Amino acid sequence: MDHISQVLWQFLIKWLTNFSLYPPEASKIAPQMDALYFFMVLISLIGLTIVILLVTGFSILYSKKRHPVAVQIEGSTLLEATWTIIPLGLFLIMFVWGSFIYFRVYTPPANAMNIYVVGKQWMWKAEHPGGQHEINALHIPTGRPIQLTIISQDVFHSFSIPAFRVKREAIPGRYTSVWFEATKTGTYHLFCTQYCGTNHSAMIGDIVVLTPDDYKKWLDGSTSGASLAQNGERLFASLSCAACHNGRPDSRGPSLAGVYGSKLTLTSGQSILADEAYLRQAILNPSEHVTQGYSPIMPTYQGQISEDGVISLVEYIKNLNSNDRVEQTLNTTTLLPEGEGKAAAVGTSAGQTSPKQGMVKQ
Amino acid sequence: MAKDMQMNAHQEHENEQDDDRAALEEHRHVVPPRIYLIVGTTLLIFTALTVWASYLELGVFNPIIALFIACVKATIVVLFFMHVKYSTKLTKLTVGAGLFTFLTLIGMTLADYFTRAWGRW
Amino acid sequence: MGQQVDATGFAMWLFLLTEIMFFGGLFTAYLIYRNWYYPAFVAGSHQLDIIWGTANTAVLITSSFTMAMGVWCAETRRKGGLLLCLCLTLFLGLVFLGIKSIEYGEKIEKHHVPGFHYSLKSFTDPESDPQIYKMYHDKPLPLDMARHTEMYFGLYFAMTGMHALHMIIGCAILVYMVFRAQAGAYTTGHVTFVENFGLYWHFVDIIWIFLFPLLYLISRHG
Amino acid sequence: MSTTIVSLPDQSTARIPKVNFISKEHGLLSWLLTGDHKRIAMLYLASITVFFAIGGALAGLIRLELLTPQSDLMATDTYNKVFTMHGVIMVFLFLVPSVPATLGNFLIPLMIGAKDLALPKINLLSWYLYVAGGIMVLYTMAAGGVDTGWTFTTPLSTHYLNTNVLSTGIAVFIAGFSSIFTGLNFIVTIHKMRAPGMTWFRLPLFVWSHYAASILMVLGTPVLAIALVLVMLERVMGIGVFDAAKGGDPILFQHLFWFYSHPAVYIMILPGMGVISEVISTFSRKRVFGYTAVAFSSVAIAVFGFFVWEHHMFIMGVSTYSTLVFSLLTMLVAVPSAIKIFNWSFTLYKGSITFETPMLYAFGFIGLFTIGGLTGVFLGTTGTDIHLTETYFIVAHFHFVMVGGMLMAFLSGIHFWWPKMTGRMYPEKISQLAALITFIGFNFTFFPQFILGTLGMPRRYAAYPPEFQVLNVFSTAGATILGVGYLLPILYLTWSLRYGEIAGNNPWQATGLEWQVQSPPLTENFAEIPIVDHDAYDYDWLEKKHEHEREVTSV
Repeated sequence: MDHISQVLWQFLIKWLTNFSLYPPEASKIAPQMDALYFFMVLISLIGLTIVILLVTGFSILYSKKRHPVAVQIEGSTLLEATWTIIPLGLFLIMFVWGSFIYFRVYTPPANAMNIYVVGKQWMWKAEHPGGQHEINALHIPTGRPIQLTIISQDVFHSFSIPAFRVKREAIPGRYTSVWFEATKTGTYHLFCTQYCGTNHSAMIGDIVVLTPDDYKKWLDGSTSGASLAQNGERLFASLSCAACHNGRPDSRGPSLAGVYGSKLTLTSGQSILADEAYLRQAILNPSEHVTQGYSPIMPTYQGQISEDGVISLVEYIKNLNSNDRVEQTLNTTTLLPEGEGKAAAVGTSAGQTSPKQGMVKQ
Repeated sequence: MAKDMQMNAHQEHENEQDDDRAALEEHRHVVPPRIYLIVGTTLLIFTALTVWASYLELGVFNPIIALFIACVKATIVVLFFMHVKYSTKLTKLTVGAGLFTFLTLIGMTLADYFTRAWGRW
Repeated sequence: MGQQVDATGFAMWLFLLTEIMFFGGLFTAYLIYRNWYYPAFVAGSHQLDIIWGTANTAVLITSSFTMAMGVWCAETRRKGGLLLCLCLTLFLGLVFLGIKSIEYGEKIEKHHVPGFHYSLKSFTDPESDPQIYKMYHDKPLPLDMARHTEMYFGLYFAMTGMHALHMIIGCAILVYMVFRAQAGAYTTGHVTFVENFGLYWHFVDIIWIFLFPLLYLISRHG
Repeated sequence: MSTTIVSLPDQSTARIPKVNFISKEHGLLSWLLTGDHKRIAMLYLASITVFFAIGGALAGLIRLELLTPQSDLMATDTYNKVFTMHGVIMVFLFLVPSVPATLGNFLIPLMIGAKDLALPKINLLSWYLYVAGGIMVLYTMAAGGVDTGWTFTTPLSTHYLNTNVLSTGIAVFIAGFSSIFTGLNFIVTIHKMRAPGMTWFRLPLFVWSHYAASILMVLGTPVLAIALVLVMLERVMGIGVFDAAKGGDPILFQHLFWFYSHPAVYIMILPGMGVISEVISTFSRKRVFGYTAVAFSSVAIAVFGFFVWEHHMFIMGVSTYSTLVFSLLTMLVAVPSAIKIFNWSFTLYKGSITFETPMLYAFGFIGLFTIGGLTGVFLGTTGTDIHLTETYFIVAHFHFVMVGGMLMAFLSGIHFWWPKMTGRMYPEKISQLAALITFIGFNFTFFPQFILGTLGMPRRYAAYPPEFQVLNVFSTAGATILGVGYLLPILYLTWSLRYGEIAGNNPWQATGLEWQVQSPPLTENFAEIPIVDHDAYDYDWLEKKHEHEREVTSV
């Protein structure tokens, strides 16, 4: 008896100290989403109360004891129209309100800081533009929109931060993105919410929200040398990309300076925005993404660059504003002995190791 | 509707007597072989036509023509070989429902694929 | 109303609806990937033999015709005619399957079966395949696009394989029907079974009517 | 005035009719080769009870594991297998066939005045297919299980697992065809076999809702079949359709899978709604309020049900613009359910209500389904879906609809038609207690999960952060109560087979044609095909019929 009561006591303490109805609101979007959420809870409660009142009320008023003979009623068009139109109206309000929030969550602002996230069985790897890498953790500053560009190396995962009310699936072979602006410092849960195999429930981590100053300190403290763009530059050179993409008038490939964010016309006549997803596709499946005026001669790098390598290249191309340094690397690679630059581009085995070496060096 | 009911009642009795049932089946519309022959020949001609059309350089119209001819052929088969032209409204409705759901599956799935790039140019 | 469609006929139509939806999934996949990887689909399609394909279409349409005639024979109680029609239908069905297996054999020889030592040679280097090069003068596909021909053949085998499976089931039922018809089962006024089988057979024909242009006739002009 | 409408024959003289569908033939073979829809329904009832017990036991294991934050009762991969098998068994072997294959099979011919379903052999075939599918599932379990989740998400299921995905796929494929044949049979029967005078708008609403569900079975299930075939081909050959590495799109699988699996939830719930319509009308002695609206809302759910599947994929990287369309359509499909709820509530208005067990379950259904339905709107709204999807919120939502809704309806129906099926009454008091226990246990189990989900606890987690433990303990405690609630009916219903009171033809004084024949019915249902001259739920007609019978006997 004594034992049981102790257990119960602990249980109660736990209950009282930990109880909450919703997670902390730590991002700009969270209060907006909660507003909609509580609006819907309110409507649901009203609806539920009406149904319960109707059912219990009628049950009491018209129980057989009180009301021995039923009165047959066919129905009432007016009443039925009421409970068709009112719910429909409310649902439509929720639809419009919800769609606004949905579009906001999945449309990152232009000035957002981009962090790359790679999901794989069973860990999250975050890559900051400065080259800082984190496993199962993400450090971010408050007061600044942050865009996550997410991809999976194997199966579907889902990057979920309940405290920010955001979530996005990590899809194999494609970038997806989500953005948020943290408002409160602290450590929050990071979950993988899409079932991804044996250790799905271990694919969790911490979102650490720091003040901008602390964030800067953290960045400095965990820098590992080369930034993503620098890494990308190295990869760009070792894969001999500059042999064609050098901005010279006679070059075989289009100049990549300033290409990010511009609108391209492809040979198929389709016009497309050169965003991260496009750049990734153009590296891995170049023949489907040939800019008008060029011929489909670029080899595919599928299976030769790791996702991290692609991310570095994308980040490099994003930040490429002029071709001056490309020219430089071009000159240096031509100075290099023949084999080294090519090796990465041709043989699969050689190609797979080379970008990784590039990563290790940083 | 009432007629339908009577028929059903009628049919129940049929179960008991085989010959009656056979007699009932006699009432069905028998499509004369002449029509089958015309339909079969038309289908073969259309096959030749679609092969010939595929060798022409028509750009975007190549698949459109190929699919159009296929639809015409399929419609002919459904109407005549499968007797839908001579069938009840119920059968026609069934065919229509199948087609509708089929198009829903394809159309609404493709709606996702074709609008993925929207808002990104 | 005029006609009385009996319960089994209606049931057969409902079953055909499920078949439409079954193939619907495959058609959806086909349309998406054809749209994405058009050059690969063109190159893959050029690998199919149009003579065999056209011949098979003709064979299947003729078998549909003989089947329709079979239904007519049953309706008009012509036992000999019914037997002849069923045997012809069965024969044409087997011819179709025979031709299909020849085509499959070619694909196996050329290593165009996805997942089993799939070879890209015909697409990255079309001149290595002189027979087909002669006809279409295909430009070599870049490696990344050439890889997607595997998707084309994946769909080719899934779609024609499902269709062939339906043909095999149909042929098996035809064999059964030939024996029953010989015993005079369908020519005493009980034509429902023949009619319903006819519906099935024509449906399989319709599927092929769509598969043929979708798989064989993508941009045949050189 | 009494508080019950139960009218049983004098127990000292009453006998179960000597000739009925159970006593007609004896021996196992007479059951295994039967074409009688009622016997097939009984076969189905026995087999789905077995699978429900297995699925329930697995659910118990899941709740036990989640009692503590660590994965201590079982390893994570075992846990994954357990919840996968729970899902596969409960969805494909219990929920989909539950009401249609047992009650629907038993009652549709009786309700429309037919001697059997249109295609009795196909009906038997569909039971054998069900059993074959079930055996494949059991084989899968014996061979070591499968851990894809019941959703078979690619590329996890195609490339990253080496458990028994193939045998599970085949099992679901086969069980799917069982469901197709059941649906097909119902549609043909309802169109072709109605008794003279039984027009569409005289059909009981139970028949309408089964008709709507059957349309979904026939048109939706084959798409699941082809999706599974492609998964199997992907595993065996690597055709690349769902493989991103080969240029395929894994989201395409989601499209094909949910094209079936969303309508599938309507396949599960619509027949349950049919049961509720019958029960509420009978125990309030009133015609269902707005018969046409309820009938058409079933059809509307079936039709709209095909246009909303993408709401399972809002965060999966589908086009933001298509989510708008699918979210809007989801709002539209919520309306017919709301109509039904209000129509049922108003059926009580000015009725003469009694509270037998089926009615208690029906009240439970209305309350829980309302919660389940309203929380569905949270998930159909794109904005809130981002936060709530893939968490315990969604688990709670579909258990409210499937267990709180469907299982309540199933139990309500089983109790309601038990006297008709077996000729004997179930014990009333203990069954009322069981209904109460089930309702309380259910809320204890699943309501905390809404809060867990809002807090962000992801679904399918073997281990979870410790702050979620309290609510999980509540949930597990509730599951224990729920388990008792489900065990009781199995026990007392079995008991009543032998010791229950003789029910007579029409213990509830209900109006359906099935209640006008003996219990258990004859093999051919009706000695003589009835000619229907009244609407469904016409209690005046029943009153007059009784008066007429009294006059005849007194003369």
